[in-house]
Amino acid sequence: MNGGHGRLASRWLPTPTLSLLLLVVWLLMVRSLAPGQLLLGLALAWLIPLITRRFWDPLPRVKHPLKLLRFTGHVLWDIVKANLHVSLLILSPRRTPHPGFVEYPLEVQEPLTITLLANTITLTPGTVSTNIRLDRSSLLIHVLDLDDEQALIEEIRQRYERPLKEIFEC
Amino acid sequence: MNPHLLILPILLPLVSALGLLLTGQANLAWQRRVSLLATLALVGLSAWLLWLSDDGQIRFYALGDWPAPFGIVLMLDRLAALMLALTAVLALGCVLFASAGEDSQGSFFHGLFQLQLMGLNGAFLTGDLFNLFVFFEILLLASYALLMHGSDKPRVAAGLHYVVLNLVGSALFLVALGTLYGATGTLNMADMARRLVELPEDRQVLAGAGALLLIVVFSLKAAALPLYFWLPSTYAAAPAPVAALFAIMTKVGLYAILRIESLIFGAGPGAALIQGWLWWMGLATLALAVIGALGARDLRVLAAYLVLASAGVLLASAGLDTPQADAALLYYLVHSTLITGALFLLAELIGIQRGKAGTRLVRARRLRQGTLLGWLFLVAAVAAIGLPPLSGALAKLWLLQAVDATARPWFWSLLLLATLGVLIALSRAGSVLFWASHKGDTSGSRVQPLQLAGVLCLLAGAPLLALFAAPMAEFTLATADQLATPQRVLGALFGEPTALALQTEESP
Amino acid sequence: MTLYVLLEWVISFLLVAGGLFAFTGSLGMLQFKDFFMRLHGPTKGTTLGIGCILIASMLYFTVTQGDFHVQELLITLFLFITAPVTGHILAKTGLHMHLRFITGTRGATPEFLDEDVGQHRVERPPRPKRPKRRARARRWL
Amino acid sequence: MSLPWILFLPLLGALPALTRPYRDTPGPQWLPLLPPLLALGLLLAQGPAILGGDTLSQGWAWMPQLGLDLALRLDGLGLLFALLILGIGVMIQWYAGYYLSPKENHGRFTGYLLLFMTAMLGIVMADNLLLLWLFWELTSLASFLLIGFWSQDSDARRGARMALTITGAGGLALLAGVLLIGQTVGSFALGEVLAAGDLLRASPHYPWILSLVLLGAFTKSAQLPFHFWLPHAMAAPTPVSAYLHSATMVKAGLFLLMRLQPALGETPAWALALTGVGLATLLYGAWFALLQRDLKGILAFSTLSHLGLITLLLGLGQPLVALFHLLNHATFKAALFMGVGIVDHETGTRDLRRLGGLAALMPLTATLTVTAGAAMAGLPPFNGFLSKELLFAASLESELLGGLNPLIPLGVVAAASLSVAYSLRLVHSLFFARPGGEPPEAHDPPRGMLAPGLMLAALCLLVGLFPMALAAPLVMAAGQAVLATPPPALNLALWHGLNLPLAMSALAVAVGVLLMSRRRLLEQAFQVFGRYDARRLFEQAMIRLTKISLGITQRLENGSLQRYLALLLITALAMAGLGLSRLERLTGELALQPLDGMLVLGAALMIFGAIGSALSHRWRLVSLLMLSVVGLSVSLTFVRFSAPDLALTQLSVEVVSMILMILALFFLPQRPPRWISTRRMFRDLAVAGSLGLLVAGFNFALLTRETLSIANFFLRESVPGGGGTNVVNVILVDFRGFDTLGEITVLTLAGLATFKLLSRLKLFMPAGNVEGIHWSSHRHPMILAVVAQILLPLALLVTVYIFLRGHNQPGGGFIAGLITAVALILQYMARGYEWTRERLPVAYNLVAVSGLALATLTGLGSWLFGYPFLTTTHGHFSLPLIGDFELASALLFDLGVYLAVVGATLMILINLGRVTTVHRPRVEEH
Amino acid sequence: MEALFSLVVGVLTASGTFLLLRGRTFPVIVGLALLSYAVNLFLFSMGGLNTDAAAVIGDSTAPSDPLPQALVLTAIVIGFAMTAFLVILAVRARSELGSDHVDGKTGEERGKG
Amino acid sequence: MLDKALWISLTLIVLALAMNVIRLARGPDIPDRLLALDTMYVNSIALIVMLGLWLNTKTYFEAAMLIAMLGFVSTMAICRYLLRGDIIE
Ligand code: NA
Ligand code: NA
Repeated sequence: MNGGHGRLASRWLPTPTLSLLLLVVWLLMVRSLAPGQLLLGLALAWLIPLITRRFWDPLPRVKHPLKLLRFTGHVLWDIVKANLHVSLLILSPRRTPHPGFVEYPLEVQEPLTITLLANTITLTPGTVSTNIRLDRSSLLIHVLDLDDEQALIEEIRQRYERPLKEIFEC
Repeated sequence: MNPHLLILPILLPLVSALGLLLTGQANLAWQRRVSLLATLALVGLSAWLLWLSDDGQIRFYALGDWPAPFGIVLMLDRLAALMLALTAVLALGCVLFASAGEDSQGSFFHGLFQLQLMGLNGAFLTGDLFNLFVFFEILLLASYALLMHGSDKPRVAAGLHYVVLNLVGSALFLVALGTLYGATGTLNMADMARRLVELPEDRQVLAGAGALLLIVVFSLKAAALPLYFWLPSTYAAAPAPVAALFAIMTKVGLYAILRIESLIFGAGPGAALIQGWLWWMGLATLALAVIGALGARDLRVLAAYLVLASAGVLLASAGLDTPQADAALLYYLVHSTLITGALFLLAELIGIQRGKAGTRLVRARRLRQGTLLGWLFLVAAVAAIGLPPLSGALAKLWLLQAVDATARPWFWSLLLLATLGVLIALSRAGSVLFWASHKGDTSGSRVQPLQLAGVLCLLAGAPLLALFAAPMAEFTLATADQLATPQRVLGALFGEPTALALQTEESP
Repeated sequence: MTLYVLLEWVISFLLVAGGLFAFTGSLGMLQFKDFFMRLHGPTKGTTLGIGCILIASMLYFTVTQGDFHVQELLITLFLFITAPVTGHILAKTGLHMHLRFITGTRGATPEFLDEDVGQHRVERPPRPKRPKRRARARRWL
Repeated sequence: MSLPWILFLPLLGALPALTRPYRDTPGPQWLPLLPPLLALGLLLAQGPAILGGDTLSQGWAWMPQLGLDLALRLDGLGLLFALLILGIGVMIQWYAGYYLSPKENHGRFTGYLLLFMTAMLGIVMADNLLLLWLFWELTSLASFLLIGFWSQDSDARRGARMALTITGAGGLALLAGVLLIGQTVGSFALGEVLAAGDLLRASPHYPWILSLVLLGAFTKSAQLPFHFWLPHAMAAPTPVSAYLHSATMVKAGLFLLMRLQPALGETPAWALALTGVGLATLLYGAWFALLQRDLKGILAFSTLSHLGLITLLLGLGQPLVALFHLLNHATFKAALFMGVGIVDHETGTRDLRRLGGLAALMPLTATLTVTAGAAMAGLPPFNGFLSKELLFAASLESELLGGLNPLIPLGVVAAASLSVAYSLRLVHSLFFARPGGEPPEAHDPPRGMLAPGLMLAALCLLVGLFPMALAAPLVMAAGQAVLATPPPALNLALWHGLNLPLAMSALAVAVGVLLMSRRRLLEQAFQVFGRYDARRLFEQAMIRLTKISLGITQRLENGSLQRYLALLLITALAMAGLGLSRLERLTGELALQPLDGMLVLGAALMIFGAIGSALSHRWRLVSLLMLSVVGLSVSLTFVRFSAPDLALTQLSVEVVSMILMILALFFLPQRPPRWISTRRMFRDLAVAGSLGLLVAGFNFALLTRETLSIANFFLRESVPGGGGTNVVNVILVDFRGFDTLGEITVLTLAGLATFKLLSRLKLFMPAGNVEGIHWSSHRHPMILAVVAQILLPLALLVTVYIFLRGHNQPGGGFIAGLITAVALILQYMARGYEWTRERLPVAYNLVAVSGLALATLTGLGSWLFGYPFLTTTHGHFSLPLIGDFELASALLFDLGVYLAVVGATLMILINLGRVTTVHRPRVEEH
Repeated sequence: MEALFSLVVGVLTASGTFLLLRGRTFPVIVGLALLSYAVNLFLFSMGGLNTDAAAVIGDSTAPSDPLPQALVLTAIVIGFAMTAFLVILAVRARSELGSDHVDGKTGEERGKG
Repeated sequence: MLDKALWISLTLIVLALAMNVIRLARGPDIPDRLLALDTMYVNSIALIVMLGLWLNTKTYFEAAMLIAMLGFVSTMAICRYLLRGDIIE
């Protein structure tokens, strides 16, 4: 999310994406496009990242915003699917699920990327990420209904980790 | 009169506290200077207010320019002025004493001390029940903090009890307050009184029940019988200047009781119940306090029981509810506050020079300044026992006279027996501390000028109150008269709009 | 007019679906046999359920009050940021605390997974039991 | 006028004494002696007028509200006593100059003595009963100091305390009596009281008044059974004893009896009490005087005896004789003490058995002592003889006891015999007998030390020889004051002719000599009585009193908070229950609202959470989780019942409190505590249940009744007056902004207080969690850190939003402050203290205090415009580009609130969190 | 509804009181928290239990009494300050007295669990 | 129609909350209870939003937002307590 257009820009507008997000959120909250609110929103969108900059680790840059959008869409759809699946599993009393732990070897290494991956895994079909190794080499996943461990790992790799990697160009 | 004068007793300590907390935290000399100056100014201010109040007029200050009963109103009558002045003098003694070194034992002493004063003054000035709650909390939290100043084991142990009990007290306060608001629909005490008489009977009963609960809460602060057990260990554990300031804390409870009794129960049917309660609990407190004093094996504990004994006397007298008794009570209140405060300070000085024995009543090494401390102790003890020619004797004379002995033989017997008990306890303490010493070297640091000044500031009350007994008595009689006629408050607050300091002016 | 009817249908559907998702999420939490399985319901079902209800609310207010109401997105945003993290950390805690999982759980045994989990326990303090004998009679106060 | 001078001049003498407390040469300090001498001169100057029957009086109001005036009078009675007090006082001070060693603090001694003198003078000169009482108590105090003068001596300390306790108690009884007199008469002025004798005697309170006054007088003048303090007061330096026994203290009791005789006397009860007690004391004192081995002991018991005698005379209705004997006793007893003191001083012992044969060694001392001793024995031609003869005569006249009348002369003769015996014994064994051991080496002291004693001894002789010239006028004048009527003529002469009293005297001398020679037998008889020691009994009683007191106190204050809490709650229950029980119907007039599922669920949640957290209290974390359910449900309740601000506040406070409690849990013991007894549980359940019922009752009663509240004003004025549509917020920052100022003061105080508490914390650091599992080695889970980063800017944005809308919509500075605080705490949680500290190097206490300061300054701002503190202003402004907007000064106030909240909250939480980080734990648990 | 509300307040009070009497610092803290919930609800209800009546001018037609709400707000904050102090005091007491019993070691030895 | 949907949804949420309570009471372990509590927080967001729909007001909206934002923090705090004991290191 780091803009990084020269020193000045990075000094005075360290994270344009964040600033944009904040402005949007502000306008969402105040539900108004009045000049006053716009101005205030701009000021906040500029000031808050400046104040909180020191709290941010160096961030990977978003290279492909469009891919990010697509990825988000995918994930949302998966979430709905996952929920239908899990709901059915919960509501049908006959079928007993076969839970299991899967150790997923990580390719991405940036904290933000790993976090996004872990969160995505948690939100999507029958999986909850449970632990990240201290050396970031793998991610332990609890699966509600485990059939094929390798297939699952491959699916996650293709569907989530690769796109994430592309988005941040690791 | 400057209309803002009324709020100054609250703002002055607040602003000085802010100054103290914001600047020069490390510079103790600066802190002391500011704190002393602020307290001196408070003494002057409250003296002025005392003088003002003596014209019998009740003054109000409408905060935020909102009229009563909607906004919060401060109220200055003789009683409030008296309590303010007493607090200021007591505080001056404590600050002087603390500035000799006690204040360096922990952080923020002076700032917290000023906030404590703010809480006390606010509680004395406010005419609004909820605002009273707020100021109670301020003064309580400040007192918790001060109690923990330079904290050690006994302080923490006693502090925990003190804090928990008071927190429960605060919860009960809110229930009582809610009940009173629910029944009367207002928070201003005078307005409450005004509405009460017009309410249907069931609301009156409910309000009365709420007020009874309020009395319990105040009795906790005032240290009435089943609720006082926390006091001795807490006061004995507190740092000397703080313990001395605490001498006024029980009086805040009593003050609140007097206010409620005068304003809310003045008209209602619950008065007899309240007075019965105060009367018997006061007497029982007195009896047990003297028993405690007789059994005390430490001067600080003894002093704490003297605080308790004075609380007992005050509560029982408050139960009498005659102007004479109220006036005598107020005279006694001023006397006992100053003297018990002085005793706590003295105990500290004595303890310092007695080596390991401290203030425990055992044979120990000779005091380094036995003569000086002995004389001071003598004066304090004479006043505390109620021997002539100091204020204690006059206070006792008056209290006894305010009661018809044949109607209430208990009071006379108990008060006289209590005097004897305190006499036995203090003469034993004095003879152990100053006479029964080991031969040999003395140790401990000498009394510092500031400490001496602090003690003298409080102790001077005893001869001065005796010397100027007549004007003082006149003032307290007028105060009691003002308390007995709460209608005047109503008249001044709601009857004549001009009486309201700033109400008539337009809102900005 | 038909738009409104349609929207009403959509809102109603979202509400009911949201309620159902939230319900199944909690039901899963109640039903499943071990902690890690119970975790699945709330992290997904409830989150999505609330999301649906929020969107329903958004639509409803936008329709009835005429102007644009999208604050609910903000809540959804917060939820979608925090819910998985909660799930993750809770699972981590569960692992750390040696919560048992039902027999038949497949895959890598987490005890051997990480330097972080699966350490030996400190000696477990005995749980005090209610004393058998009545304690010595005490005064009432 | 000179009355106040006479009274207060002696006190002035203390000043020069105290400035030069130590001396290098023996002898009196003249400077401190001057003021009392001057007072004596002034007194003598008034003498003729008083002897002529005048009464001088002078007064100032002191505390007129009490009837307490600084009113002085000098009449015959006062003159007699004042002469004794000042005259003997001066001599004793003179004498003491030699008696005390140069190492002793003369200044302090003189100071005490002069204080004592003033107090005594005050008693005899008071023209107001309350004033009299004040001085009365002052003598107790002064005597305490004097008796305890040799404080390193435990006897002196104990004697002093005993004297103070007994006479102090008597003083309190007297006070009660005086107040009763005042209530009966309506005044404390002596003149009015004395004139109201008939009223007093007729009053139903008379028995009380009499008993109380007599109690005061008898304790002071050491009458049986309050006599025991006096012999032990001899632990004091001898000059003190001389003064105490002769002219002051014990005489105060007699003075009081004489003073109040017109008001209270002349009733059978009076006469009987005085006669009975006097006779008993007379005999008792005389008997024990004979058995003493200590020189001063003899004198002390003889004083008892003579005081009994004077009381007896008063009882017999012979005040003139009583006065005369009082005068005589004062002179010879003072002289005797001085003589004995010299012996003690020169030989270093007071034990009779070790002394003897001193007549040759100390001729002048012997002369002095023998003269005074003869007076004490009642031998002619000394003054004691005269008064004893009169006593015999009076005893014969008495008809008080009816058939038992002869008992009085018999008793008197017996006592007289004893007094001859002990006087003889004293003189004989000191000066003429062979000493028990080594013969002591001694010689007469300097002249200066002898002079006062010799003068007094001479006075004994002179009064004996010329009674009518030297004593009669004074006694007559005094008698006039006592009797209130002109006294009968007093005929004083050595030779009365051969009559029964003379025979009785002769008999007494004969028996006395016999007794003295058969003393050994008596002493054996004394052994039979056993070693009865009043002091030991008294001290044991005191110790028992102390122990019992301590026992009671410890039984009550057992240091158990649970008990104190239970008492508080029970008291509240009782009082509020009493109030509520007077309500006729609990249900009020309002119709009840219907229930719905949401309400039932909410109620169920709260009840579940409350009971759950109570039941699981031993598993703290579970209890805390249950508590959170309640907190959440309370917030939902606020939402349900239209209090959005409350809901927001409750939610945010909830989170912060939760974090705080978890922080604290880490420092508390990890294992659940023991079970407690079922019995206790039942008590607690009963208290808790009743209190719950009570509060529920209050709540229901109020909920079903309509409130006529002042709310409409706020709803009406909120927009026009406060400039905001969120009335709750307008109340907080405007209508009742003062409360809010107090509230943030409390919050700031909490921050400062916790900072203080944490400054010296010793830590216990558990090794594992409640389940016994070691802490994870993963300090900062990555995923949490990342999310915390993301949430921070969003939270700050929300903060601004909540803050700005507060005046018009739910929100405000307080909630905004808590959101900021929580967002920052999340950073600390996710990344640790040091990491966050580096990025946020802010002193939170300064933030909190600045917030408070900002709020205060905003309030003060209104002063500039002449409005009261915290008056707000608001207005519409319009700027190009931005358009219309509204600003209220309350916003600034709210900003103060925001800062105070952020600062205080972080100060509390971060400081607690910090302690493990900055100060590594010193104590490891397990 | 009024009865149910009062019942809840009563139960909260009773549970809080019961915890207060438990003699350990942490239950006392929790008990006080429960008690203050009860008290706040009580105080709040003095303005009446109204639905859809937020005291925001323009938002509701018959706004409820805002004063008790303001009072409760202040009470919540003060309660929080007090709780915070008590919590820290409990920590301090534990470190100073060696026990989390409210009476310190002596209380523990007395066997009052 | 909308009313019915709202009613159904509300009932479902109320039931969900009831189930959370059961899990909270039953445990058996602290993470279970914590999960139940966290779910309660989330479900109450729905409750508040639906109350807003029912009353046709957005006055209470911020309460829901606060729960979403802050409920998470207290859950994290407890987890940290269980994992590390010391929540601010
Ligand atoms: Na009501
Ligand atoms: Na820490």
